[in-house]
Amino acid sequence: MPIIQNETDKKAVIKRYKRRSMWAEVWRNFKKSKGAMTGIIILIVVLSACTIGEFIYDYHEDIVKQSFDQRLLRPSWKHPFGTDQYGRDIFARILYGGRYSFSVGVVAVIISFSIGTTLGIVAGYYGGVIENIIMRITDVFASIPSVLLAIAITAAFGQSLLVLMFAVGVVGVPAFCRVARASVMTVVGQEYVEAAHAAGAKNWQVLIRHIVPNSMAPIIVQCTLRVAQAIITASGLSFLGLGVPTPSPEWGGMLSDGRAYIRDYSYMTMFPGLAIMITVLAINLIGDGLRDAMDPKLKR
Amino acid sequence: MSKTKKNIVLLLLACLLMSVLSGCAPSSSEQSDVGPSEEPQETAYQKTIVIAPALDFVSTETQVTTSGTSKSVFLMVFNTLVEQDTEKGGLIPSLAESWELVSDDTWEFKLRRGVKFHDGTDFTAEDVKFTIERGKEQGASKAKLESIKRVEIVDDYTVHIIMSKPDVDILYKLTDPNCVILSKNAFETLSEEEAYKIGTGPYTYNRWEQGDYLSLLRFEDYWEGTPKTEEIVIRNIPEAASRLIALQTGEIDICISPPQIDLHYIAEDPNLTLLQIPGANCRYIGINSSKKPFNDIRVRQAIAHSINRKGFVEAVYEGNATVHNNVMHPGNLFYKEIEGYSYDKEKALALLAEAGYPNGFSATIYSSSGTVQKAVATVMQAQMAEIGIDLEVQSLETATFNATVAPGSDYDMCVNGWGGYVVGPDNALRNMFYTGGNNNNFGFSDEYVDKTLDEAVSISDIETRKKLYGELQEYITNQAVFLPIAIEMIDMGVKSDLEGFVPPQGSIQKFKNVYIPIE
Amino acid sequence: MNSKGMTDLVLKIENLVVHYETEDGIVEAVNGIDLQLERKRVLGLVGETGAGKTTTALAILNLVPDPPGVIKSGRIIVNGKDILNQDIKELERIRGKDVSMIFQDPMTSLNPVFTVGEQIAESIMLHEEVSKREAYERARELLELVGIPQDRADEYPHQFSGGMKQRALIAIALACRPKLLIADEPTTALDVTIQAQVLEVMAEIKEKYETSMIMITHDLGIVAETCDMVAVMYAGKIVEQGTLKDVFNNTKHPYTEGLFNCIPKINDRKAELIPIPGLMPDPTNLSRGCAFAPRCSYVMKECHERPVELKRINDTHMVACHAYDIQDFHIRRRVGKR
Amino acid sequence: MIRYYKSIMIILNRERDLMIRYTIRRLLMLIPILIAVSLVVYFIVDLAPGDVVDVIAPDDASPEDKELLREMMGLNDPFIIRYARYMQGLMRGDLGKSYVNNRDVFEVYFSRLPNTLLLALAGAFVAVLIAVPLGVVSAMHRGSWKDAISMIFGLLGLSMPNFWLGLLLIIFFSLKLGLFPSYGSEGWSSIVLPAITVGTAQAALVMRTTRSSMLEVVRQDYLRTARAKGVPERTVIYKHALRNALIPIVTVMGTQLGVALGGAVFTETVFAWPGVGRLVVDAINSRDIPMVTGCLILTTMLASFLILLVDIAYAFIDPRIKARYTK
Repeated sequence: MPIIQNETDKKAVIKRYKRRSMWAEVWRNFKKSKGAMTGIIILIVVLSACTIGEFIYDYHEDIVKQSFDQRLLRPSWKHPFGTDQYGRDIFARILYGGRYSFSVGVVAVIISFSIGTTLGIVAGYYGGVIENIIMRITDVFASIPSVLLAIAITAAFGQSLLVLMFAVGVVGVPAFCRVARASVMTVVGQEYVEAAHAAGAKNWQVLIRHIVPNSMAPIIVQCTLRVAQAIITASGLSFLGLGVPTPSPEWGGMLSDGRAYIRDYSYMTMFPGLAIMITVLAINLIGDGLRDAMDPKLKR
Repeated sequence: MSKTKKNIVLLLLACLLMSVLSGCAPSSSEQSDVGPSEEPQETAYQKTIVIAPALDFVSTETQVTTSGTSKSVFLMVFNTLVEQDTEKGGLIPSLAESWELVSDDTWEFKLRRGVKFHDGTDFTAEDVKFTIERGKEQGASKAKLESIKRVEIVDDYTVHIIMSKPDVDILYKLTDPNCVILSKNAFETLSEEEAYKIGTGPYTYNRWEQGDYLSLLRFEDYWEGTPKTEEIVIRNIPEAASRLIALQTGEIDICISPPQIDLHYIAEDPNLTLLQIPGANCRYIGINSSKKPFNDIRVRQAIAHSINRKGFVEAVYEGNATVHNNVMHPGNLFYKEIEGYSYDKEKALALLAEAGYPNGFSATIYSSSGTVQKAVATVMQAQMAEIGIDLEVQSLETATFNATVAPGSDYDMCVNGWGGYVVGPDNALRNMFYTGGNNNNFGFSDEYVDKTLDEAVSISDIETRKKLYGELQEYITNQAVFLPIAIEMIDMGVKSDLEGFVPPQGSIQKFKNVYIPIE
Repeated sequence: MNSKGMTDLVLKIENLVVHYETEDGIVEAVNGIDLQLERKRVLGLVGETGAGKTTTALAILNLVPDPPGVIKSGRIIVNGKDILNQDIKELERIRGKDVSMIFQDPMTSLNPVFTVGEQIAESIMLHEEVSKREAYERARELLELVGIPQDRADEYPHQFSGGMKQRALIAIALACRPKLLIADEPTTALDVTIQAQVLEVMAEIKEKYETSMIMITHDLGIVAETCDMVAVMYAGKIVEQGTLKDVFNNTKHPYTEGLFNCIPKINDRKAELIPIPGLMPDPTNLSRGCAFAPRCSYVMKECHERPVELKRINDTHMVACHAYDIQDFHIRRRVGKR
Repeated sequence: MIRYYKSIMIILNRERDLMIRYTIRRLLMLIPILIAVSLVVYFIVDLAPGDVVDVIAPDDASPEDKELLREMMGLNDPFIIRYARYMQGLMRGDLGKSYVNNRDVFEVYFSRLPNTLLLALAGAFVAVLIAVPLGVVSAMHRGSWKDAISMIFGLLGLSMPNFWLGLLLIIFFSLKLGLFPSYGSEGWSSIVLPAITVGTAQAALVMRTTRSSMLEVVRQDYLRTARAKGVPERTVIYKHALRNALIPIVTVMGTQLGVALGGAVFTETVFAWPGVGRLVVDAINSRDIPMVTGCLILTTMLASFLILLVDIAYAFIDPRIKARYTK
């Protein structure tokens, strides 16, 4: 082993080392991040609270049933978050409503991920005319203000949980497409991809075996952060009355309902908002942790 | 600021003293204008009055728009031929000084002389002819002017309106802001957009920042005398809570529809007065009787029996609405007090079982995305759950909603409102319940109803008509396609010293005489 | 030597210890080194990557990145000034004026958003009371001096080739005629042909400005060409130190021997290259004994147990190896001409 | 000063033509995008059930009346024909008139735009004033309590739905303390709460970008070079480092401003701010296709101009990018 290694050799050694243990390394870094761990704990608490809510509350009895003698009760032991204008327990509704936020967040991101990433990878890998077409279409969708686009889509396809997921998902496609393309383009230039080509691998083999796995890191980070964003956008649409139909206890919708009562019963707007914020915060913390863990440059 | 205020207060105290001494308050408009020789004791008025309605002013097109706020503004910028006296009832002259039925199908209108348009031209019979003939072609005025065949000019200040069919309600229809008199000259010389801004009313358009505010300036040459208030601003504050805050902080003078839950703030504030006027709008649940299972009258009746109207009034309106049982508005001359459907769960369940749905069924109820509409749907959903009917609520924005529940469409139930009663009994019932009626989205078709409606409209004897309409009301209510919930209240918070306010005409506010004396 | 040395010393390092305190453990980068450099002399600091050469150089400027770097102990006197006990203002005055440094990678060491001229002039304006115009004029002259046409001063680094960038960096470093110049592998990133040019420029200017220099490199050829003195570092310690002649012709330390064995010989191409087996020890976990022991072909039992210290061979030559406790120990390398 | 003067002179003299050509090329590229945007928007809004007649027709209008109205407005023609007609107008620079009140789309848009601009700029002001220094401090003191506080601010700002933040501000500052009005666009005080609402999320984003960009730059060798030649630490950070870290920061601010131009729909809703966002939302709800399409074309155009400006700004920040443009 020569003492004075030339630069490429050194890189090759490092690269091999890194590839083998990349995920282990990411997990190791991730575990060390206090923020990410806080995020995970919050998320677990929120998720399990929502799951428990699923078992202890009955949709008809506890979530939508109105009791007029219980209207507008301030937070107390019996109703930790108070009751709303129909006498429904806000705590129960918030626990139950978590499912909407989570499902919209996750499904929307799956939609934007699968469409956006595929297009981005194809564009970044093949280049040329294909890339041009894909990126110009992306430009068009990216240049329409996303909230307005989402509103137009919900107007076009009617109001339901599915449409909400779709609208929020479509709006996120350009971002994924761009991230994926950029990521693929950096990977395409790497030596090992050239090596694979030189070794006679077919395009799709190179794509699946080398390019996709190696360009995933920024996309995964993007996924996490987009889930947070999607939850906010979705609850915003519900806030505007375009989201999950009543009486489903979607957080944004509850917030919107509380607006009319904001003067004397501000707790009605306080708690749903808090629920959104805490959830999004937890996901953002995890996203940040993942990004730091995956970005070798940020390590000291 | 405070110094000028103090001065004004002093000045006003002096004025008040004077008026007390002279023994008459400056309430009649003729006396409020001061003679030239008088001392500077003239009553001062607040220069600008700011009004915040619930919905924004959207259009200047008088014959096209249906927006309530726009129509309220039209009553300030324009005049109609005849005006409704919303305080005492009946009709009062406006641009027409008098009118009479000169033959079976001809109305003669004597027009007011010396009336000027905002552009300085005189108002004449030409303008009336132009307005009505133009209006027969335009979206919103068309329905009101339908029964008019043509307009004949007798002389500059006399017109004959010739009817194509008998219409007992035509005078009321002419009071609608969609029928305000436009300037023929303006439409011939200006662009349509500009021409729509020329009226004969007490105020002129000044500045419109769409979505923000509309400013109106008083018209010095107004035929009833120069208005007391110099400027009226219609400010757009869509959020009810903010609207009320603006009233409390003094930034606006009239707040329409503050949040019902917060009405106590107005009642508690000595500077503010809460006005609650029974409105024209009847909130109801519409059922599509052409669709299974709603084609079975027992199902509809079961639903009708399971509605707890008191619950609605409390949860949706915070008590600020009146429970309603009839398909006709109580403000209508032909309204009959009927029993309607009682809240009776047992009976409802029995009816359902009889109809073959002992375990209920599921259906969808549509509402627009308005707060009240959504709330009504939500409460309805909860109440129907009691008898095993599983309702899904769909809140749609206006366009989608209107298209979804349009006559002939395939919806189950909807939350709707109907304020068409101000224009007379035939209009009210025919639109809703006549086979193929413009608003008959219940899929409702009943020979008896059609026959009786046709009969009633051609009879001129009031008592006979009353009897027929009374029977109709009872019959239609029984059919349970239109389930009335409540008559909505128009809530308004105003400055306590606001004067010149008259009750609205249906949902259309009449603000042209408002003023605030400064004391 | 001692009496005149006191005044003529440009740099004196005593017992310098620098640690990097990372999450993975404490890296003992520099483990108590002593160094001296006289005026106009050139010291070659030799060793593998990670031996602590650059850290030593940064410590001289008190620029060890903190965190994680901590200068645990030691004294560094540059031009009579105690570097480690200066306030920040004074340090900023010393850097660039008394001592300056040329960094390893010219590609990344120039700020891409300022013109080359600006970057040279900035240094002048910081340390000398000159007008902006004068500073720019001087910058142009300096460029000329390092062999770049004056009018390229208005260009940005990306418009320069690698060799030109390194020259520009030299110009920056020399702008205020420092007493001491530290060159950290100044030619590693350059093509061989350019290397020679750059070295030549450095040599010329050093002569002209009477600057002392520390040449950090792993290339013994460069050392032979440019240096008067040599210090060989291994795992944060100096293992052998002396004049060029001492170290090259009278190599004492097995590690130094290993370094020489890795160089192809121009006049004996068939001679086998003998690599040093193994890798540098984990700097977070150094043994008490000699750090080179695991790789040393002369290793004895006590090498692993007893810490080594520099032992004087003659006036100038020192070596840190237990083997020299034994009489008549010789390393195998045939000393003499390369 | 000299430096900027010089950069400007260089562009003006040597590379002026090339920069102009670049700008023109970019503007030309915008045209097909705008056309595509109009098509997409027109199509989506057209897809929505119901049309403008359902909104504007009076309650008592008969189905025949509505049909007539549709015929008059040309709503019964197939999509292609209507869109072609719209494009015809567009080619002449005519964005058409609102279906709802027959007002000129262009005029209405530009009567609302100042409000949107005001809010966008006020928001950006809040963002820059707080975010950039915070990001720099955070990066320079990585791991310290200052960093922790900045990061918490950044995360909260990013995680807080701004409609909720707006409501919270109203609850505390309007209702409880009575300091600022909760609505409207008159007077400086009415912009405070909306600007904070819009600015917070932006500030969070800009702060995080500044931080990570600075962290990236802080490791660069040229900062060591600068320190080694005796440049004071403040100058190292704010001149040498920040200038290099500026590209992502300017990008984020540019895109944020571009987004804000589209109207801060939620903030506008909460504060009844008469901006472009509400205009478009209302127009979507009333199926006012010319208004929606026109507004979005104009918004896209403005946002694209902004992005172009940002790209040109890059050239001034980083000579390497300028070299790429002028190639």
